[in-house]
This record gives sequence, C-alpha cells and structure tokens, in this order.
Amino acid sequence: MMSDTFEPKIVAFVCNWCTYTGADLAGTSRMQYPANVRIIKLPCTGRISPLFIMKALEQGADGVLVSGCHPGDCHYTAGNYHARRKYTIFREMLHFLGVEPERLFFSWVSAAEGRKWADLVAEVTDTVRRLGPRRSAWGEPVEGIAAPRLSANPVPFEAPAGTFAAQAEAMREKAKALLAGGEVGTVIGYEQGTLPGTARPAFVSTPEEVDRLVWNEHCHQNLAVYAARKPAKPGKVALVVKPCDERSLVGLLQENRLAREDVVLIGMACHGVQSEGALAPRCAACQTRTPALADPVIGEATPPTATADPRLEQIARIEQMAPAERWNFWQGHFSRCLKCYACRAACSLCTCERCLAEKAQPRWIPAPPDGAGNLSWHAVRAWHLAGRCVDCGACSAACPADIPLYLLNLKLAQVVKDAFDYEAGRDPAAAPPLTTYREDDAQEFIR
Amino acid sequence: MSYAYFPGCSQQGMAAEFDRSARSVCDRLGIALSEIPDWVCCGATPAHATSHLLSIALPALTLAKVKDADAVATVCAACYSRLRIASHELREDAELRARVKEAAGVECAGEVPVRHLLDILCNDLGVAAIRERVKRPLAGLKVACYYGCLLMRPPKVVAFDDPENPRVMDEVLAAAGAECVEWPYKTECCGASLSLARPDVVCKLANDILREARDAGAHVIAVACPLCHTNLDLRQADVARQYGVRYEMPVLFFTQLLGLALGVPEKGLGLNRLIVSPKPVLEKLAAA
Amino acid sequence: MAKALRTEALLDFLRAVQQDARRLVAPVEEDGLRLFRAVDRVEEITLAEGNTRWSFKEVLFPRSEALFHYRLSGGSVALQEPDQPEGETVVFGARPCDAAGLAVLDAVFAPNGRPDPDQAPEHEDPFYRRRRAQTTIIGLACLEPGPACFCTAVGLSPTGTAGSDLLLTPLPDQGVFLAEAVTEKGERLLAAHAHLFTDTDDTKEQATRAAEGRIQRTALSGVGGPLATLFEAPPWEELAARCLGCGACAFVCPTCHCFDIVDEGNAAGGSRCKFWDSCGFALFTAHTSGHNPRATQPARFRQRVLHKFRYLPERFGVQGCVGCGRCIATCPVNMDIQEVVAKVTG
Amino acid sequence: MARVGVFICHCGENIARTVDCARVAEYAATLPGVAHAVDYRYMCSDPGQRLIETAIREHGLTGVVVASCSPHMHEVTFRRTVARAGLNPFLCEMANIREQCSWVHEDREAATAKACELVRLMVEKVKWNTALEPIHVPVTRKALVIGGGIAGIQAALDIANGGREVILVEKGPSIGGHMAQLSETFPTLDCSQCIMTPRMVEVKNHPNITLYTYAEVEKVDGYIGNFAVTIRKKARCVDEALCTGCGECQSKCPQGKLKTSVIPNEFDLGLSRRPAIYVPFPQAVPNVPVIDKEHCRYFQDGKCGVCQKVCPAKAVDFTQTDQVVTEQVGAIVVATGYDVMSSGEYGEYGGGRYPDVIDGLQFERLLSASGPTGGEVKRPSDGKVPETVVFIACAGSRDRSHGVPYCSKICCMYTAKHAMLYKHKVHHGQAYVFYMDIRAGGKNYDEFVRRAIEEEGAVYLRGRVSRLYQKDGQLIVKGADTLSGQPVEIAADLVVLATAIQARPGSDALAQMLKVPYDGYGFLSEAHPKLRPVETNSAGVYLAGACQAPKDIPETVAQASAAASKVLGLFSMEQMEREPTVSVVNERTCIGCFDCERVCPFGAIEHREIRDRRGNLLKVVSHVNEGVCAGCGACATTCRSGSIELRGYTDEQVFAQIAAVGV
Amino acid sequence: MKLGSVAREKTRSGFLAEVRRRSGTNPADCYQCGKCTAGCPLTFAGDLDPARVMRLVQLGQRDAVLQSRTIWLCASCETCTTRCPQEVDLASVMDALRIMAREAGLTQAAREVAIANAGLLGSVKSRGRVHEMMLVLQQNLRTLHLFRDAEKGPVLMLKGKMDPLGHKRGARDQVRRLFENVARMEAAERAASTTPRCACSDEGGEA
Repeated sequence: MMSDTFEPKIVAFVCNWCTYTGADLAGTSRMQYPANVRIIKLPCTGRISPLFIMKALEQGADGVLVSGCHPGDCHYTAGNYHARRKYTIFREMLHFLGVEPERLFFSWVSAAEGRKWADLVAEVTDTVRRLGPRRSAWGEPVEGIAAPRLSANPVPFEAPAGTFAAQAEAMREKAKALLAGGEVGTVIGYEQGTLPGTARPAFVSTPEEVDRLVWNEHCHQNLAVYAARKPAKPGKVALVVKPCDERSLVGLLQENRLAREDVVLIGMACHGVQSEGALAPRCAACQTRTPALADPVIGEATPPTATADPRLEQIARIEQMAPAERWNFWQGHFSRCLKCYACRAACSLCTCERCLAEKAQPRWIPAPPDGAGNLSWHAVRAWHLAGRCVDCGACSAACPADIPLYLLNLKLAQVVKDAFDYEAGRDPAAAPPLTTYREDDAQEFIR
Repeated sequence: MSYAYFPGCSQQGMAAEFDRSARSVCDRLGIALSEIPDWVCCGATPAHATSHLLSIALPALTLAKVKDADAVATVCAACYSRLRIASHELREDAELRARVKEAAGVECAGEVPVRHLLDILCNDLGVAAIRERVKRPLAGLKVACYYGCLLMRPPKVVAFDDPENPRVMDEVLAAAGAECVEWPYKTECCGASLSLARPDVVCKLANDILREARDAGAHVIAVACPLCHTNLDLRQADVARQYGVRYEMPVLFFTQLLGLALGVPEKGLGLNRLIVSPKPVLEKLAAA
Repeated sequence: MAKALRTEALLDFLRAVQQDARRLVAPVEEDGLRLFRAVDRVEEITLAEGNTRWSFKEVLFPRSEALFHYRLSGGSVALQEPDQPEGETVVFGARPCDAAGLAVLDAVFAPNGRPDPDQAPEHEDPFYRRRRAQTTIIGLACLEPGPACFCTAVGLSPTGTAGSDLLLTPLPDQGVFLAEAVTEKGERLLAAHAHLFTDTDDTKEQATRAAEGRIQRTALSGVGGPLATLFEAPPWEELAARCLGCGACAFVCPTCHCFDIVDEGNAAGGSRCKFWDSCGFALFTAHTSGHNPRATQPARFRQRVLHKFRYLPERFGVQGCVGCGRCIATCPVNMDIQEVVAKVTG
Repeated sequence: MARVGVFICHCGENIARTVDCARVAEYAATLPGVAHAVDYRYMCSDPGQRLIETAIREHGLTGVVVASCSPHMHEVTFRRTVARAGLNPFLCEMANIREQCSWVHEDREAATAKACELVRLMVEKVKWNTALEPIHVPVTRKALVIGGGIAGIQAALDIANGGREVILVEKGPSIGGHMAQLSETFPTLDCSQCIMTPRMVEVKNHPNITLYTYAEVEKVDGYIGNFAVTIRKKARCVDEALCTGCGECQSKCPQGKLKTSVIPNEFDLGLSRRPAIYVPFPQAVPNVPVIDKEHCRYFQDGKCGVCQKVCPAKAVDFTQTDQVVTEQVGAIVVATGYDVMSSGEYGEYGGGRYPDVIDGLQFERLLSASGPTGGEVKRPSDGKVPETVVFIACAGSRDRSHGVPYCSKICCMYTAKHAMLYKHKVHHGQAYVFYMDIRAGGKNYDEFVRRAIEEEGAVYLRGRVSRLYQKDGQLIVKGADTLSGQPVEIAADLVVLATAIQARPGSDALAQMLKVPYDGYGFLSEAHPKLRPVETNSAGVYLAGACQAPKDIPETVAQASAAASKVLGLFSMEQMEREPTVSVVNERTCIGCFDCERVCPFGAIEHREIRDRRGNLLKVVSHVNEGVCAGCGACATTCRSGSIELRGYTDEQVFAQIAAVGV
Repeated sequence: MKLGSVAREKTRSGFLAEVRRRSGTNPADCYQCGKCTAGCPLTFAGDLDPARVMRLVQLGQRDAVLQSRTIWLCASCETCTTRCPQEVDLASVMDALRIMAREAGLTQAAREVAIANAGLLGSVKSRGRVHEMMLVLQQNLRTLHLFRDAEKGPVLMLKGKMDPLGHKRGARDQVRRLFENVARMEAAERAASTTPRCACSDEGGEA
C-alpha cells in the first residue's frame, strides 16, 4: 500500500443479501484480497441506481463495482432483473460518453461465493490498477487529445407541391369545427413565426382565430409538449400532431400523464420538416409518416427519401473513436451548455413537476453550468429518456448551444431496441422497458 | 459431408483388413473418404503415458494437415480417442496450442471435429440408409458387439452414445440383419495397451470377454478397434493354454460384418486374415 | 480627428493587442455556431456579420464561478479565496448592442458609476469589478443587422459607441476600419499601436444610415410609461401561453444578470458557487414552503418583459433591453419580446 | 450539528491483529461532526455496550457508528444498545472492519487505512440517518400449512392445538406423505403406519383444521400477518360429503381388474397397479376416492361410468370442476417434503433397465404389510424371494458427477434398517451393504447400525459399486472393499439403491411464489442456518421438514413443531411490528406515472388521490403501503424525479458514503 | 509409513501438488470410495489398487507410488475416470505418475511396459508410424523374452498380418523434429526441478 504503485479507489455497491453476505463469508474464511474496495451496502441491486455509478465517478472513484444476487436468487425476487436492464443501458451510455468500460464491473456474487468475491475484488483492483488513474476528472476534457468534430450532410428539402396548403385548409376546417361545436376549448397548432421561414406554436380558442393557423415545412415543434399542461381556457385541448409527436402521446398515456379522451388529436400526414434550410436529418429515413392514434388524419404522407438514417453514420463514427476522443467530443459539446434547460422544457416527455436536476437534497447533479454539472445533467437527461424518447428532435432544436443531443437519445433508443426489442411511443398498452424484465435478458457484461 | 480419413498404423499392418473393409463399406454407402496425406501415428497410450505434450503434438501434426473437410473420420477406437482428445484440448487450451505450435511447428486449433466411423454411420448416414442398401442380411447371426473402452471414454470428451450401454454398433449391425445379443462386457477393457508387455494379463481380460460373449449366445464378436481385435482373436490360443477353454469365437471388425451384408466381395473384406476363421459360422448360417 | 485601420492590418493589430493583454476574447466558429472564446491565434477570429449565439457577458460575469472554497476538518472550517486567472483581457468584436448592455451589468454589479477599484460601494460585486477594470472592449459596428435585430427600436444604433472602449466601424469601400476611441482605455490602445493607424477624414455616417435602414422592426415608443400600468391588464396568459419556461432567453441576453448561489461539495470540503439563473425558471421564485409567487409561466414571462422595460429604467436609469434580438432567435417557440412590447404598448 | 460517537471494537485480536484500532479512533475523532471516538476490546460485551450507552448520555450523541464485525452479526445488538440509552435505534450504523477488513487483509497499514475509510463512510451516512419508528400491521391469526406429510401434519396439529385455525393443503388425494409409505421406522422399528394413522385421523377431526386434499396453492399475495392465498381444489369427481368410503367403485372399476390394469400405483411406487378411481391406500385421509381422468374410460372415450352406477351414495360426479378458493392467513408453513432420485440415473447400475434394481422407498413397500407383496420380500421381476440382497448406499448422494454433492442423511440408517428387516423376513438370506461412511449420529442410531452388523449378520463392505449387470437371472455386482483393498463381486437376487433425497420438482416455483430463497438443488433456504432454522427471509413463511434439506422423522417433527411455535408466537399478537426501512413517497413532487408500481415486486404501491380543500381532484400520486413494502428500493431507483426515498437507504445516505470515498 | 507434512504436500512443492499440476485433476478430491478399484479391470494384476494409489498420493508417498507396478499396469481404459463420483480423472493421474516415475528413473516395477512404450515411440520417431513387427522383435530382445509369442510369427506371416517390408512411413522429418522439440521444451520446463533425464528422447534407453 505504501509503494509507488497506483492504488485505485474502487466503490462497490452491493446488495445486502447475497454479495454483502458473500463478502462476509470471504472474511469468515480469511480469504485475502486487496484493500482498495469500499463497499456501500444497499438492500438490493434494485436499489442500486445506475446514477450511483455516475455519482461515484463524479466523486473521483477510479473504478466501480456493482454486485448482487444471481438471477433467480433475488431476496426480493426481481430486483436484480430490473437492475440488470438498467445497467445494460446505463453502461452503454457511459461507454458512448467515453467512460472507459474497463472501469465498470458488474457481477452476481451469492452469499455462498466468498471465493468469487475475493477473486473478483482481486481482479477488479488489478484491472483498475493497470489502467492507472482516470485521465480526467468528471466533466473535464482529457488533456492532449483533440476533440473530434462531426459534420452532418444536409439533405435538400423537397416539399411536395400543393400538399401543405390542402392539408392546412383541412386542418383549419377541423379546428373550426371542434371549436365551434364546443368539443374543445383550445386548439394548439402552428402559426407564422416573426422570423422569416419559421412557424411557432399557437393557441386558438375561437373559430375566428383559426385562420392564424398554418401548416408547412417549418412546423417542427412537438406540440405534445403542451398536452399534459393545464389549458388556460376551459374545455378539452385539440393538438395538431405529426406522427412523431403522436408517439410522445403514447408515452404520456403509458405514464398516466393524461387519458386518451382528454385530448383530440388532429393528425397530419407527414412530409418531413425543415431544419436550417434542409430536411431535418431525423426525417430522412423516418418510416413513421402517418399518425396512428389521431382522430382525423389529414392528407397523404410523402414516403421517406432516404433508406438509411444519416444520424446512424454519425453514431457509428463516434463509436469508432477511442474512449478519450469520445469523451472529449462530448466534453467539447457540453462545455457550451448554459444549463438553460431548453432541452428539458421542449421535451414532451419531461413531465416531472420537480426535475431531478432541481432536487437540492441530495444534489444529484452539480447545479452550476460547468464541466461536472453539464456532463451529469446530460447523462441524467439521456438516461431518463432511455426507452422513452420518441426521437421528435425537439431537444436538439431547442438547444441554443447546438449540442447534438439527438445522438445520445438515438444511441440509447438503439440499445433499448437491441437489448429489449422495444421501441418507445408505439403501443400505449406496453410496459415501458425499464419497468419490466425478462428472466433471459442478456447479461454478457455481468460476470 | 466430406471426411478426411485417418487409417492409423495398425490398419496398415496387423489390421489391414479393417482399413480395407472400412473403405469398401464406405464406398458402398456413398461415404467419401479422402486419406489425410502423410499422416503420422497418433502416439497411442505410450505417448500419453510418457509426455502429455507429445500426446497432443503428434495428433496435432496430423490434424493440421486436414484441409477442406467437415470431419476427420477414424476407424480405430484408440486413434479416435487420441485424436479427439487432442483436438478437444487444443480447442480449450490456448497455452497448450502455443506449446504445440512450438513443438510440432504447425498451428492447430482443433476446429475440425474428429469422428468415429460408427458415429458417422449412425448419425450422419442413419441406419435406415444402411438397411436400404443391405443385400445379404446377416439373418440368424448372433453378434456380441464389443465397443471396448476408448470409444466412449472419457464420456465428456469422446462419447457419442450412452457410455455405460452404447447402442450404435448394435444398431448398425441390426440394420445389417444381425441379431445383437445383450451382454454385459460391451465396454470392459481388453487390456490392449498391455498386449505387448504383459500378455499374461491381457489373456485374463480376453478370457472374461470371450466367456461373456459365448454365455450370451453370440456366434461372433464384432469390434471397432485393432487392438481389441488382436487381443480377442490372436490371443484365443493363449487363452486356451492359460485357462483351458477353447472358444473358437470368430472376432470380426464391424466393417467386415457390415460389408458382408452390403454384398462386398470377401476379398474386399480380408476375412481370410482372421486367425479364428468365421467360415464355419458363416457357412452354417448360409445353410440354414 | 478619426483614425483608420487598414482592413488587412486588423490581424496585426489584434496580434499586437493579444501580446499586451493576457487574453484576447473574440468571436470564433465552433461546431457551426459563432461564440466568443479566448483565442490562441488571431486567424481563428471570424468577422462575419451578425451576432454571436450569446453575448460576451460571461467574460465579466462568468456563467459559473467559485466565490470561495472551503475545507472541513474536525470542528473547523478553512476558507480559501478562488483564483481569478483571467487577468488583462481584451474583448474584440463586441457588437454595439452587446457593448451597450454593459451599462446594465455595471449598474447592478458596480453601481458606483464606472468601476473604480479603490471606491468599492457596499453592494458591489468585487469579482465583477476586478474583471471589469481589467477588460478593454473593442467594439465592431454592424453593417448588416439580422431579422431579429431591433437596437434602433430601443434607441441604440448598429454603429453606436456606448460601452466600447474603442469602436471599429468597417468601411469596406475605403478598405479600412474607422477607429473611434471612446474611453481613456481606447485612447491608450490607439496610442500604443499608433503605427497601425492613420488619420482619416472618413466618417461612418453613411454606414450608419445604411445599417439602421436594414432594421425592419418598429420602434418601441414610450415603453417606460404605459408598461407601468400593465401588470395585470394585458393578456399575458395568451401572450405567453406557448412559453416553455426554459432559460435560453436569459442566458443569451447581454443584460440578464440574475444568478444563484449553491455550495457544491462533500463532507470534506467544497466551493460556494455563483452561477447564472433565469426568471424563466419556476424554481427561480419557489419558496421552501412550496409556495411560488410567480406560479405560472405567463407571470414569469411578464417579469422578464417588465424587468427590462420598466424596472431597470425606473431603478437604475438604464435601458434593460439593447435590441440584440438573441432571445427571439434562440427561443424554441419564438417568444418575441419586441413583438410583445409593441403589442402591449401600441 | 451532528454529534456522532464512533466506537472501534478490537474483537479481541480479530480486528486488532491487523487494524490499529487506537489509530482508527484517533482518526475518527478528527472527522467533522464526530463528538466522541473510542476503541475497546469487546464492544459487544456487557461493559462494551455500557461504554456506548454512557457515551451517548455524556456526550449527547445524535448518532452512533460501531466499527466492528458485520452488521449481519451484531446490528441488532447495537441498535438495542443505543435504544437503551434513549437514542432511536436507527441512528446506529456499523462499519464492518472485521469480515471486510481485518480478516481479508494482512498488511497492517493498508488494513488500518481502509478501516479509517470505512468508519468515515459510516460517519457520513449516520449524519443523514433519521429516527425511524416501527410499523404496526394487523395479524390474521390463521395459518396455512402446505404439504400433508408428517411435517405438515405435525405443524398443523400443533398450531390447531394452540388454539389457532389452520388450513392444510395437500397436493395428493390423501395426507400421509412418504411416512405413510414406510414399513417400520429406525431405530425403534415401530410400525410407521401405526404411529401415523392416528395423527392423520386427528387432523381430519380437528375443529381448528380445514383440510384441502387434492389441492394446490396457486398464488400467494400479501405479507406477514396478511397473506391472501389462492388455492385450487382439483376436481376429484367424487363428492366428499356424500362418499362413505365403501370402496365399491374401485373394486368395480374395469381399469382396475388386477391382472389387466396398466396404471402404476403411485403409493407402491409402481410395484403394483390400481384402478382409475381409487383411494391411494386403505388408511387414506380422507377416505374418499379420486378419479384419475387420464386413465378413466369415461373421461377418455365417454363410455363406462360403472363407478357412478355402483356408488350407493351417488357420490360420483363426472361434472365436477376445479374450484378456486381464496383464504386469508397470517402465516405460512411450507412442508412440501422431498423426492428420491430415480434409480435409473446410473448407467453403470443398469440405467433403470433391470427390474430387480430398486430404490429404498420401493423396498419399504416390499417390506410393508400394506405393500404389494403383503410384507413378504419378493423381487419385482419374478416374485422370487431374494436370497442375496445388495444394498448400495450413496447411490446419487455425495456424488458430484451426478450433481448431488450433499449427503442425504437418512440412507445410512434406513439401509441398516432394510438389511435388518430383510433378515427378519428372510432368515436364510444374506444382506450385503456397500457404504462409504456410516453416519449414525443420533439417539440409539449407532447402536442400531451395529446391531444390523453384529446381530443380524449384514455384511458391510466399505466401497462403492462400480457396476452391476444382469446374468443368468442374477445381478452381478462389482464393488470393492477398500478396507482390504480388494475388488468384490457378488451375484445378487435383488439390489436396493439408497438413491439421493432431492427437492420436489417445482419447489423452485413454489419458492418464487412465496419469495423464499432456495439453494442450487431446490431446497428452500432458512433465514439463518443456526439461529433461525425454521424461519425464512420471507417474513411470515416458515419451513418444516425435508423441503429445507434431507432429514429424518424425528428431526422433521421437531422442526415442524418449531415452525408451529413460531406461528403461535406471531399469532400471540394482534398487531405486529415491522422494520421501518420502507419506501416513502414525496407526494408533492410525485407526478403519478406509476412506474414504481410496475417495478414493485410486492404490490406495495397504491394510488392516492390528492384533493384541494373543496374536494376537487388535483392529482393522483403513488402511496406506499408500509405493511406490504419489503424495503427493496426498486421504486426509489425507478422514480425519475427522485420522489421516492427508501428509509434507511436514502439517496442522501448513499451520496454521503460515495462522497466519503472520494475524499 | 512415514508421513511428511501433509499441509506442505497440499501447497507448493509437494508430491500431491505436482501430480495435480501435471494431471490437471485434483487427487485431493478423492474420498476413497473405491469405485475405481471396483471397476478397474486390472486390479487383480497390480500391487496397489487405484484408490490406494490416490490415497498414497494424498499422503505424499512419492516413492511408494512411483515404484508401484500398478501405475504401469493401468491400461488407460478410463473406467475409473468415467465413474468417479468426485470427478477425479484417475487415468490422467496414472499418466502423470508414469511420466514422473520415468523421469525419476523408477521403471523397474514394470520394465516390460516402459520398454514397450519406449519401443513404440521409438518406432514412431524414426518412421512417423508404428512398425508392429519391429516392435515385437525389439520388445522380446530388450526384455530378454526372446521367444515370447514366437509361435505366432508364422501364423501372422501366413495371414499376411506381419509383413517385414510392409508399413509405409509418414512425415518422418516433421516427426523427428517434433520429438526433438518436445524433448527440448520439456527439459527446459523442468530445468528448475530435479529431474535427471528426459522422457521421450531416449528410445528405451534403460534396457
């Protein structure tokens, strides 16, 4: 311990019933192992939030170990199954953010496996010791490594002639009818923005006002963000929704944020929307072009123009980077973050009344908009949207710092799809993937 | 399926008839065997009793020569055992692989599976296909199928059938029309590896096996190993001397019996090379 | 007599300035957006027209800074002053609107007129004061204001000198920048690099007219007056119904100056941090009890408007909005302060 | 400001040998918020505990950290200690510097440094601890006993005699279990059925016992004191109320004509046949037949119906369907027993091909007066009385290669009994017993085995049998006697394998339903191997008999009575105290997404409506039923807004520990 | 029997540890059930039954084990390995013991077997494959059983089973190099140990 070799600090989160008892057994059996691990005992891996791992990294741990009961052995029957799903995603997210995967360890150690515990601690300590100290603090760039930049290739936007106008007319008709008939008190649609080539959300409550409403390629905002808010005017709300926005509604229904009958959906068949003068990248290969849930569906959709989502190529490029490059890529972007929370405000699924970022006791996310605070915020935001994000693009569009938030969201959506065969915003009756489990969920990463 | 054929040393000498009948049978059944060029001895028991490395490196030398085959086919149970164990260990143990590479100068990862002809007949070809091709069923012939020890042991690595009560040979020969007797000594050891050094010991073991086969009513014993064959066939004279029992029990390679049923001419089976001639039994059968 | 800097000598000037100061902050391109950054090489600086995504106010009022650090041991607490490593700083490329916005920051953080390190009033911010004294602003006049710009609507000009120590106005036809020293700092800067500047008879009048002519947005007349009675009256609910409640408008604004203070640390020690806050956040006014006097987003938006157009002029005699148009451009739902003020006052 | 007291235990030399306890105490004193730190030789001793109590009073401590052994060892002890000094017990935490420090590290410097850190971690945690008060939940004073073997019968009778109601559920058509199948019992050789039958009848007649036979527990909801149990009563197709047990139906069943029946009699382990409508054995309780639908002609092809016609009581009812009942109980005793490994497991012992190789339970039936041979020892193949019998012990037990490394515990004794009873029945016969060790610990047990050897002439051969095969109507057994170093060959007429005792198939599913942990072999796990042998980690669920591990009758009965006494203890209270380490919802910030409800394995999350003063519904939020919550914390992890805290393991407490590592 | 420190046996340098390392199986797992003895077809011929060999290994009785005849009489039929309830691979233990005995020059107990093994390997080494007739002749020569099985010669010749000129050869150079490499490598691997001779380079040199 007193030598020159690097002695890593390793935080181990273990469950009370299996691994803690297994570690006790290693002690009772006098099995020797390195003294670098600090155990934090919790009742169950179900209680070991992945964010604890992040917190440990934020606080300077060189390695983190999480261990609990073997599948089927959970004292609370299913805590480890739930935890396994969470770790599956969170681990991928940390890798994508550039955390060295070799520093994170997951294992099942039963109460009888004192030997396994001792061997595990030895292996973990040895691995982390060989890796050396972390190359940078949480939220700080690794020095001497350039932060790679990505450039997107814009796809020209080709609006189908005449379609928007006809749809707009039909939409206004519907809106007028709803208001005139008293079926709804408010219609939330789009109107012309004050800057050239923009549209913005508009709240209308009389048939006369309806003429303000427009429908065109600039209507990129997701109006579902207003769905769970109480309307100022009495009566139901009708929302003009694109198919992707409608997927938000599915999420809101799953999470009891509203009931289907609380809202009327005026569904707009989609031709894609514009972003910075070109087709929004998420629209290029989007297959969801006709609303599935809406009360009327207005117009005919234009089929996608691309076969492959251009953003997947960006993800692939990030994944090809070395961890330190990936890390700096993200630190470069996050360094611009002002913590204005526009990403959160624009997200139709961020419906918490008190965001975790605002919880002061304890403070999950360092409040200031600096390295650690920004990284933790973006990690938590992405994590909380894992399995929920419907890829509407609102967060990225809202960000004044142009942080490519969609890359994180999309990556996690991919992980969820691959690992649990689940796509958010498709089935209002489906159990969200992080609230359920399968006994045979993959667990290659758990030793 | 294409098979790289490993005949084994004995099949070039004492048990040339095993090789010959195996090739004839395979030919008849449409199983293509292509002999591994320049193969070398598997090392047999002396190798693993002398040096573990040697016992793996020798088979590795041969296995490394196998190209473009789905499996290595063997007929001799001992060769099968050694090749299969070597291939298994090479697959499992990277360090051993490296040592073997240094010793043998060849790289072998044990990827091509090593199979015994009985396994191939039963599991690749299937007994139904054999039954279809039988021209002269061995009706009335009571056979004691003798598997010996190495064909199924150790079960974790080599067995392709129940190690305590294997059935493959019985099924193959039953398909050939023979009546396979139930008997308890199917997998008892004949002491083969001691044949040279301790003929006295081997005699006792051979006597036990011959006795049990006879008591079970067998006309002939079928074997799948040249060493078993030597001990049971050649040693019957010694058994007679040592124990005073003259069994006159013909001991045939299973391929010879199968060949007979498939209508392979006797020349292609080398029946004349057997010490205890099967002629009387076969003739009696033909007459019946 | 005005001075002129040849267009091609600008970089030489900036390089020289950089050598004198510890830090040169100027607009650069990063990931497709324009931001003020401390530059290593003056070649990185972009001179493109239009505004950076947010103002340079963070040079003086960082988005996050430690007020002090502390360490706990046994029963005792040890305090430690934070470093302020920036030192002498020159900001180049400040647009006249941004530079004019300094008046608000000065009024709040260093209210004793121009910041003077020797005369510290009670409630001034020493961090701001120190930085302000060490910072020189080289303004760069706008020739092509954008669609969101409305500085003229609040009585400012795209070529105005307020807030700049030295203002450069590009005169492309003459191939020079017209250099106006506005303050002593500006004078000193000119004097120190006199060899790069020549005397000139050129004026910026024409450029000013052209630039002001590009601004389409209507003047906001008498904003101080009518707004005083409009706390409850105008339909804030409707005006702000779509406001999402993020802080983007405040954080890109050159004059917004609200901040929060928290302790970040653990049982062994930590820092007391001051960092930007926004009246757009519900948490901004939330009481511990759970009560929130500004319970709705329209109430918060009203606060933003009234603070800029009424409270600041009333209390500090400064114009709270400089018409840079950033809040309009960055708002995810196009909340347009100029449109709103025009509507409620007009 | 917190005032934490830190108490470093030497645990004699156990900790002090590798950890410099004085230095740890010195270090602890420097930690912010620590008001008092001291080390002592045995903190758990009386003077040690008094030291803590005194310190709490003298220094006005607001929290206590005891750095000593694992909390699994002494957390309860020290919590009681601080409570005696007037501090809330949940303001006491333990730093484990023995099992997880001094015992696993040799380097004194490293171990001392780690001990300091572990103390710091717990000091930081305890600063965030809050006083927690026990939760009171009502107790339904009625018990469920699952399994009607001797364990279940004993537990049910004890509870019923203690004055509480019991529901006894038995899967089969009759209670009695394996014990009813046995001939005579070791070491007294009293007749198993003679001592068993009266107890079975007592169960049937006991006013406090409700008996459900031919029934299975399908679902268990709720928690200690308040279980809701769903029981499926399978259709017997015979009305229990009408049936008089006359036996007419089974004697007339065409499937049961002695020679032609192909239905193996389960009670005789396939050594005899039975009809399709049958009472498993003459002393069955209830003495009501059941129709085996798989073999009944009426159910298979709609013809027959003889039993219905002949039944004088008109009790046969083909239309009967399964009934599902729900019962409220406060405690559950699991007494589901065991199975024996099939004698076909061993290829070298014939792999089930030889009819005269049988298992011990089958031999019991051959010995039993009620058995297929009327108590005469006749071998299955040809009914011949075997003159040489080989008994092979550990056939499956203590055999890693067959996946059963454990000892089945009862075989040594029953094999000796078998050898003895065989000798009693076949005087000229010879019994050979192959064994590895003789495990005869128990009152009069070893004497019993010696008697089998010395007086009854059983030849004990120390060795395992390698192989056996059939030849000339006999079984050639090839074993060894390792004491003489010789192989042994015996030509036997009958071979009896003492096959391994295994968990019941499906015991894992039952365990999951009851949320009781189980081991790799399917045996249910007790809460503590020494100190809580009949309790489980699922509160309110107790174990009796061989479902926990192989055991003999006396041990089973003792455990069953112990389980019953635990149940009666629980039932002595109208209300019960529970650990307050449960989840609590912050209703102000909860948005009611109910993801917590989805992950809660115990169904503890309820919906609560929040209304304003005028009664308008403001929102619906989550609420934790403290009686149901087991404190796993899955809800707290799942809640995105951090609106759920698990008391005792709050985010504050965890963060404080994480931060303390980083220092 | 003199017992050394059994604790030491189990650790580093003991006989048990060496057998464990070389055989890849742990003889300490043996609990003396005797199933190996019961099933071994050669128990009758050996001086120690297999279970006893395991016991002596556990007790570190190097000389008694390595000098026993049993280890040479083992026919490698693997009956013991197949049926061992403790999953001890006895056949591998026997191999390891033979190798160790040979290294220690302790092959007197069963010279014939050692000679036969060496003979076969010699044949392989020089020819790549086994020449059976040469093997028999060599064996008789070296064991001084000059006329053992002599009567079989003519019969075998007659049946064509013994052909003095027969037998092809396989990859002789490769095989020779392999033998040399194995010898060299094993000598190097054993450099630290006390082993005096190398196992497979000599062709039955003890005759």
